[in-house]
Amino acid sequence: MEQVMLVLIGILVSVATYLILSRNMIRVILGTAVLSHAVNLLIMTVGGLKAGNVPLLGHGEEPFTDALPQALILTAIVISFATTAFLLVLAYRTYQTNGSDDFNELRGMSDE
Amino acid sequence: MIETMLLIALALFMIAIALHVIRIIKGPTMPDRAIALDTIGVNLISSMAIVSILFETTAFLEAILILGILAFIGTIAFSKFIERGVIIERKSDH
Amino acid sequence: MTTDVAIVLTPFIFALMIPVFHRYISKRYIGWLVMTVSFILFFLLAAYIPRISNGEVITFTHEWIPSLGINFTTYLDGLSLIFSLLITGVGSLVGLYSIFYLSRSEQLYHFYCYLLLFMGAMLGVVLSDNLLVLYGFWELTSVSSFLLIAFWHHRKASRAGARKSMLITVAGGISMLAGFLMLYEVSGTLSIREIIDKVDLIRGSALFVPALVLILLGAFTKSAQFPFYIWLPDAMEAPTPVSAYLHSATMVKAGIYLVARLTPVFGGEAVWFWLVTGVGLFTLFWGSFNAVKQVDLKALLAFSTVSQLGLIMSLLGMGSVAIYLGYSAETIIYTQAAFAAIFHLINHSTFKGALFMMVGIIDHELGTRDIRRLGGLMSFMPLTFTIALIGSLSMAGLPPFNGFLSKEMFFAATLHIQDLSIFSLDHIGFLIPIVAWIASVFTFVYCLIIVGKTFFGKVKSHWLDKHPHEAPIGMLISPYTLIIFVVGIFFFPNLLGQYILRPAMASIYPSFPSTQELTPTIHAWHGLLSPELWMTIFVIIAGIILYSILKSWKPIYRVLPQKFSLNEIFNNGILLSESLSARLTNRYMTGNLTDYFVYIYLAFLLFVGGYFLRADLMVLSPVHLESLEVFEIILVLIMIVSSIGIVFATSRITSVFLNGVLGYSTALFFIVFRAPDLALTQLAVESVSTVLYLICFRHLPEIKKEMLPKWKKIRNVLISAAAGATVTLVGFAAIHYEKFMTISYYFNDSYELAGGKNIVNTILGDFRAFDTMLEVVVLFIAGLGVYAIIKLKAKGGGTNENQ
Amino acid sequence: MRINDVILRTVVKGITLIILTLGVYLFFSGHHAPGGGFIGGLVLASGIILLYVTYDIDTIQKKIPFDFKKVAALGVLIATGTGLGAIYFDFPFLTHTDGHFAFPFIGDKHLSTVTLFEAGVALTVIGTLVTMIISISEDE
Amino acid sequence: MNASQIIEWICAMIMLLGAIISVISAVGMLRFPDVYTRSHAVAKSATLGVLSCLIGSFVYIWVQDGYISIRILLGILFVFITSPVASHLVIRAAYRSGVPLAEGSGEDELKSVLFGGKDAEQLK
Amino acid sequence: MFFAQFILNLFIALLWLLFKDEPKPTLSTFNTGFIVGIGILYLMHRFFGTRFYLIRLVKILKLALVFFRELIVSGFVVMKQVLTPNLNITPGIFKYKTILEKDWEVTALALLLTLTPGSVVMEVSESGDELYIHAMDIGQKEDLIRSLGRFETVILEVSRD
Amino acid sequence: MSNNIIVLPLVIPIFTAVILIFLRKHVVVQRIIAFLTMLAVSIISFFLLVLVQREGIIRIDFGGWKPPFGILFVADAFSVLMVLTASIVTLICLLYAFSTVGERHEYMFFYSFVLLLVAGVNGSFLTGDIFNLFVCFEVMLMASYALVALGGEKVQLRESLKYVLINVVGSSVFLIALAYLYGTVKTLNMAHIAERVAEAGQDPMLTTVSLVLFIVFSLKAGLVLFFWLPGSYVVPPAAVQALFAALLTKVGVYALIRTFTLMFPHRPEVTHTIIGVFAGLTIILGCLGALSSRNVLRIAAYNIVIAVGFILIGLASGTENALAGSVFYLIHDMIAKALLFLLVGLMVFLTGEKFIDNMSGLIRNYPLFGWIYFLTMLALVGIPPLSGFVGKILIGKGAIEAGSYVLLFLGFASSLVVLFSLLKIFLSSFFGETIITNEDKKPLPIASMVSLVAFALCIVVMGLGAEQLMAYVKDAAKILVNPSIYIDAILSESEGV
Ligand code: NA
Ligand code: NA
Repeated sequence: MEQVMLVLIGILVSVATYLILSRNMIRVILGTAVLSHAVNLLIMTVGGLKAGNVPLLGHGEEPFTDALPQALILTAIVISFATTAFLLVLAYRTYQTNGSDDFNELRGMSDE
Repeated sequence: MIETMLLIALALFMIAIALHVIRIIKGPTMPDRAIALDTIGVNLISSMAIVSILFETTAFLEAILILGILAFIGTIAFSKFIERGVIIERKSDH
Repeated sequence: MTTDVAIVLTPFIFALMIPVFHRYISKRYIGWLVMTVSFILFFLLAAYIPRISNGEVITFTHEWIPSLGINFTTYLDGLSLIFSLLITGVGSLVGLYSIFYLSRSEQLYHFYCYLLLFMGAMLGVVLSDNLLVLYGFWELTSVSSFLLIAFWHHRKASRAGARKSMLITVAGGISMLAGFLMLYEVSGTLSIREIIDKVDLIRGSALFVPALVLILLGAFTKSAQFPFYIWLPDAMEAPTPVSAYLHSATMVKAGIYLVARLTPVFGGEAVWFWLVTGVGLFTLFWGSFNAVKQVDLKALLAFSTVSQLGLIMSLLGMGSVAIYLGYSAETIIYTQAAFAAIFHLINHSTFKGALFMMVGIIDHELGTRDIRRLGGLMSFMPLTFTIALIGSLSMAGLPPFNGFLSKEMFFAATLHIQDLSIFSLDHIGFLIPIVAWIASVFTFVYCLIIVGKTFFGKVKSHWLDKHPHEAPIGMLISPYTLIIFVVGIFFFPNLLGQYILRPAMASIYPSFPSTQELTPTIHAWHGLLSPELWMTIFVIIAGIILYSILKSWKPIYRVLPQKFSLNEIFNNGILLSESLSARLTNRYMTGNLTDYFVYIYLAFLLFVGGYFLRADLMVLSPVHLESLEVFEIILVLIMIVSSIGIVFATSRITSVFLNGVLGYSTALFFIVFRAPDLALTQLAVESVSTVLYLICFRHLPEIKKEMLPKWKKIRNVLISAAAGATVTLVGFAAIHYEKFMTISYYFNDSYELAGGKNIVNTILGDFRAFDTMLEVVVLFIAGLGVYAIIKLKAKGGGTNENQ
Repeated sequence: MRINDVILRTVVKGITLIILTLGVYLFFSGHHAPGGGFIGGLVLASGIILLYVTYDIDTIQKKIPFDFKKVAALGVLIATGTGLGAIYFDFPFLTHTDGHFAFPFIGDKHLSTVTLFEAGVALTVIGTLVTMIISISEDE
Repeated sequence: MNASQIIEWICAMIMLLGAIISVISAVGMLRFPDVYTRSHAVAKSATLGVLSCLIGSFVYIWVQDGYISIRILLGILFVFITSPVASHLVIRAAYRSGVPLAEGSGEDELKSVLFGGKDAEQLK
Repeated sequence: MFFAQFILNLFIALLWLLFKDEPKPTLSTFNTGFIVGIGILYLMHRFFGTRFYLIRLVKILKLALVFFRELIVSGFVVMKQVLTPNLNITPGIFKYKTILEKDWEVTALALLLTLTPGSVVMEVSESGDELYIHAMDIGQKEDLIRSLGRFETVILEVSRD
Repeated sequence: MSNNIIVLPLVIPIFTAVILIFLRKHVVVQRIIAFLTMLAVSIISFFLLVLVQREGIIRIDFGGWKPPFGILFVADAFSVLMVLTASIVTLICLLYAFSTVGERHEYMFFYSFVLLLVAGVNGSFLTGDIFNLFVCFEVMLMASYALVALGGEKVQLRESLKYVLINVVGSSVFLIALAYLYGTVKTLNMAHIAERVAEAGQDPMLTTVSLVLFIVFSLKAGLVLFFWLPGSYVVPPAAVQALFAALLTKVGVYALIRTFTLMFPHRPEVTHTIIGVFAGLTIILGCLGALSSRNVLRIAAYNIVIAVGFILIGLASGTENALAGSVFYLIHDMIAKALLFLLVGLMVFLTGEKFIDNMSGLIRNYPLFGWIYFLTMLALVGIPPLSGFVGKILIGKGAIEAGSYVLLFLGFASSLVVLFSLLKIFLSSFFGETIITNEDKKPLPIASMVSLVAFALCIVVMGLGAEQLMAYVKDAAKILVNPSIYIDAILSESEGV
């Protein structure tokens, strides 16, 4: 299972990377979103999968699956959401003021 | 036996989702995609229900309800976006 | 606090007081104040002469950074005393001179403040025992010199000259610092005295030669040795008192001081000998050779200073062989080179100071220093002419002036040294007196130029702005004082030798037993057969001949094209460094985000991927494959298809939908992996994100087809594939890493420990509540930030801040 | 023809009640079951956002007249404040305490400062999300 | 096989049926000619699929654990109410955004009301 | 009036709880009180001039059942269409004027209709009394209109006072 | 007694930042509160420093959960020195902001963002938990995103977007590193990680993980991966630039030093070599950048890069002296770079120009301003007795001890480029004919001058009083070369885990 997940994560990372290397704002932002999916799954996977029951006392017996990565991912999800929200707004404000959504055109003068 | 049936059901739901993904990719129109995504959400609800039974836990039942709510909100947002380009209006036009 | 500390600090205290109190002091008094301060200091120092000449050494330590061994230790011995006297003595004369030289309309308090800063710094250099403190004062002399050169900073040339001197001298200083640190590393101390005690330890070290070379770089830049001298002629942009003081009498001698001071450490080594002597000799030649072609009197004097500094430097180099040879009756003659160095150093300060002041007078009274415009001034300015004559003749090495004595000793030293068979001297040693002689000829020539082209010949009054007349008496006091020394030292050299020079010899040769032996009696007359006398005579003959046919051989200066001159190389080097670095920097700092991402990924691949492959960590054996279900495989495929779909999506909504599918699928995986809280959060966040995307899309355009050149596409694909592969493969290795047990078992007692049955929630709310608190803060900042960047629009745009 | 949203609005009026109730439920159940302050807050925020989507900003702001920035700020204050409370009693920052309290009508309740902490989290989430969505939507 | 096992069996069957229905409706999504007809496919079949699945699991859990899951009941209610609304909204949006009816469609009484007889494309 | 009666019922249950005056009030006592309240209200409801509120509950249940039946039927109809090798349908849009007035009534009708085989409500007119309906097969328009009438009756049964 | 004082440098700014939201309309009150907050934090940090000096490493286990299970803040000399410096720098920058940043910004939660930034920075310094470090980074970054974009100018938004995107990707890489780290050593407490890594002898797998962290922190520190820096550091208001210059990259540097002294010190032949190469490259590229520009802001920005490379020479060399030098220089650079940015910011503010060729003779109009610039330049070049000196010689000595002569050369040569680039500004813009007549002369805002003078005093006092500081710096370096001190202070009471 872990290996399959890792392959999936690898593909997601590749896709994210390809998007991040795009010129278009939205594609880059989507790239970061895909990357954060990949990262969350990676934390989950490397922490060990299906190693036990749902980490809820009273819902099953030990062993429980490792709860710590879950807590970490939760935090990561929230942070990545916050960043994405900010990023989106920043992106459109940039587009509004600069008139372009193409990073190739958003270079700026070399010595501004 | 029951487990096998449930696993088959799950796989079928996944296939359904996969077909909807194809619809999302193919389009051709935005509403097509919106419907497909909405339906994926609905299918996920079913999948979660089945997983709950497979794992013999009620821990995931909240997710079912939440997904129902959120898929609905998402669909409203999409349709408003498609229809008006604006999801939340400043003033009511009534 | 002892007097010597007070001596170092006083100039600084006054320097700091001037900017604070200048408003309350009339401009005319500031100059007097400075003069008085330095004069008092001179006397305080002079009062030490008896004690020092008795072989006493006066030290005082004030702890600064004792934990690093950096302490403010003053060390007053013979060598420092000479320099201190020069600094304060010439300082007071220059102070006096500038009172009359500088117009009241100038920013005088700046000038005197810098001057005092310099004086303090210079005293610090020569009185510090601690290498790093010495370094500090050393740099401070560069800084104050910079400020003084740039005194008229509205002139472009002043700024350029200041910059050049600062860059070169600070560069040397930094290199010297590195050398000091190496010495520190080897000897474990920063105290010069202690270092000298540990010479044997130091000589055995691998860092010996590097330290030596680095420190010499510092000395050479400061003392304007070839090829670093180029800053000195440009430093002549400074007001003439500054040139007289810093750039001939004192600051440029700091390098000499350092070489003399560290001779006990480095002397006696071939590298040291050849570097110091060789560079010194070549500088001597090069400076005198170039001085001849100058048309600006100050520039001429600058080159002459370069040349004379080379002379002193080479003498110190020659003197260092005595350390190699060890103390004996035969080797004593080599120490005389060092003796001559110190002697000439003093002499040079006197005549060169006087000459600079003379040029200052001409400049001040006539408004020009260009010898092509000058001539025939003898009759208008007889007093000034006297200064010029005596100073020049002394510099040329003629009796009855002090320059003659030291020049003779120099020739003697060059002749002695070529007899040695150490340091390959038996092969090329004969060149030393030859170079010395040739250089002296040119020296003679330019001395004639100074006098001849300025004071003889016809007056070119059409060139002059002002009618030539004699200088005010105030401006003449200082040069005449110096001239008195020029003459006085010739007649009473041994007074100087016994009281001033002898203690200095003890500093240079601390290991040699009797200082008395090291101090020769100075004779003006060595007998008719002495070869140095004949060298001098031939210098005079050759010099006069060359001067008279000057026009016929001057074209040789044009043989070397201007653009190959060191100056041009320096200037072009700076321009080139700017343009080249701009080209290089702009090449990779493209401003294009994609490029920046490429760099990040390449770094990641290179170091993480590269190391991973090199360390051979690849593990491919399967783990828990039996737990894989069909639906999971389909789900994986769904995710792969949707993610790749994003890449090929032509509309942004499709991309967002597919990203939504990824989010939903991830949530399902979280359920499969027994993480209900995660699934809930993922679902909620995914939906809200999607809404956010859509809301923002109102303000954004539809994505366009990505038009990339093929090579970029290939590059991106390669980087992406490699990044994915790296993450996957490192992950493979990580899941096989089973050395440690997780700390999570602790949280399984969440109910007993924290009263919660939902372990994940208990971690978030209690065990790691701090993370949660901050995560909430992050979210809050994001919300506030979103609000702020929407509401705060650039000026001119419509703002809506009332919400 | 103008859009008539009667179907949507009628349905949303009803289900928003369910959503908000679910949000509160998830908030409180988090300690022993999936849920908690963050998720509860998200669901509550979703409910409010649903109202905004269905109606419009002016209408909803009249009916729910909060400055959501301040709601978020209040949330952060509560979340950090619980930690500071521990400092006051010289316990390590963020030490939680709990106890059973008897309330009239509701009866014996197990209360914990964790709940207070989570309430802060929830308020922040609600305030932030709504602030974000409204301010973006208001932007012309 | 006791009664509860039989009921569990039936539940599983129902869930499987729901899955099959969902797959069929997904096929409908691919087969139907335009967004309007596709929306029929999901508004009914998919909803039916998920409802059967939810009801199956509700009963299953009830029988097995004696646990009446209000959350599943609410979920059922939710899907029941929201999925037609969603269909309504999406196809309204589709129509208003100018997605044409499939080829071979019959009468259209809305077109004249909305676009005054003009083509949606012309209107934009 | 639905809610007024319901709250009255709750009040009776509470009263019952107070009458019993147990050391610890329990849910079962409350429930008993509630059932007692139902009886009393049934007796009294004509005094309020309205229907007994539980009748409406029964009607709502009926409406729900109609919904559900429609859903199942339409689901299978659509599936049949999906699985039919050749699609032979003529989609179209028609207008239906409803007699229903209240928002929730119209909404319920629209939802029902949407769950009916082959029809989806596309628009509600501004006045709120006309529905534009997309039919999978416009040929079955008359059937649909008939169903719509039936639905209106069921809805009115719930809403009638 | 629980050591709650350690958390105050993070909590107090957050708390007041939030309170300021409610005082939005009262700009003056906001200023006062923000200033008092940072004053309080500075005093507390100083007290903490004394405490740490007296009692050694102290820590606070949040919620009372013992390490390695809970999150904790660890105060050792290094972290507290950083916190103290950051707080003082912020305090002084706030003063500058009062008179220059403008009510539009202040009204848009400017002070809240600044306080939150400091909170994140202080948290990053203090935390003893690697995941919490990530979270603190995010607090800091998020606040920096807001600050860098606040203002809405065209260029500003453009550069902010790039800045945010790069950091978002950086954060993802950080999480990847954390995933691997947890996947291998199965713990998050930094001391515990250190213990386990040592136990495993830092095998190649763990070294790989450390390299992922290295990339992340290099990106934050601007170690070779600095290309995001010049663009984004020059767009916000000067006070913010100064804060960024002082704090942001330094947090990355701090993290690098902690990572490779505490957690992954056992494979210097790999990690420290790479760090050395990176440090050298950074210096070279930074120097090229500083030489290339005639824009005061860019020159200043590239000077940050140079300093980062220079500081990391200390880490690459790894001796106690070298690390002490890094710590000392880090403190110096935080202060001096903040000052430098305030100075160049003030130049732009007064003249409306960014290019040195368009400014001239400022020293005649604003003598004190000009001389403070000059002093700052000298401090940055490392001329004694100013603040840059001691750090420089310690790093130099360390490099010699470690035999890193190339780095020694690059580091010392870079001082010359620093001098050259800053002198260029001084000569072209401060010296020369003045182009501002007395009528056109904008008055210098008093508060900004106060902050400049305060910083200048810091530079001088830090140089002259280096011995006082050295006591703490030596403590810091001692722990950096002997990570067991740190590990023991965290884990000694917890039974074997
Ligand atoms: Na229907
Ligand atoms: Na200029």
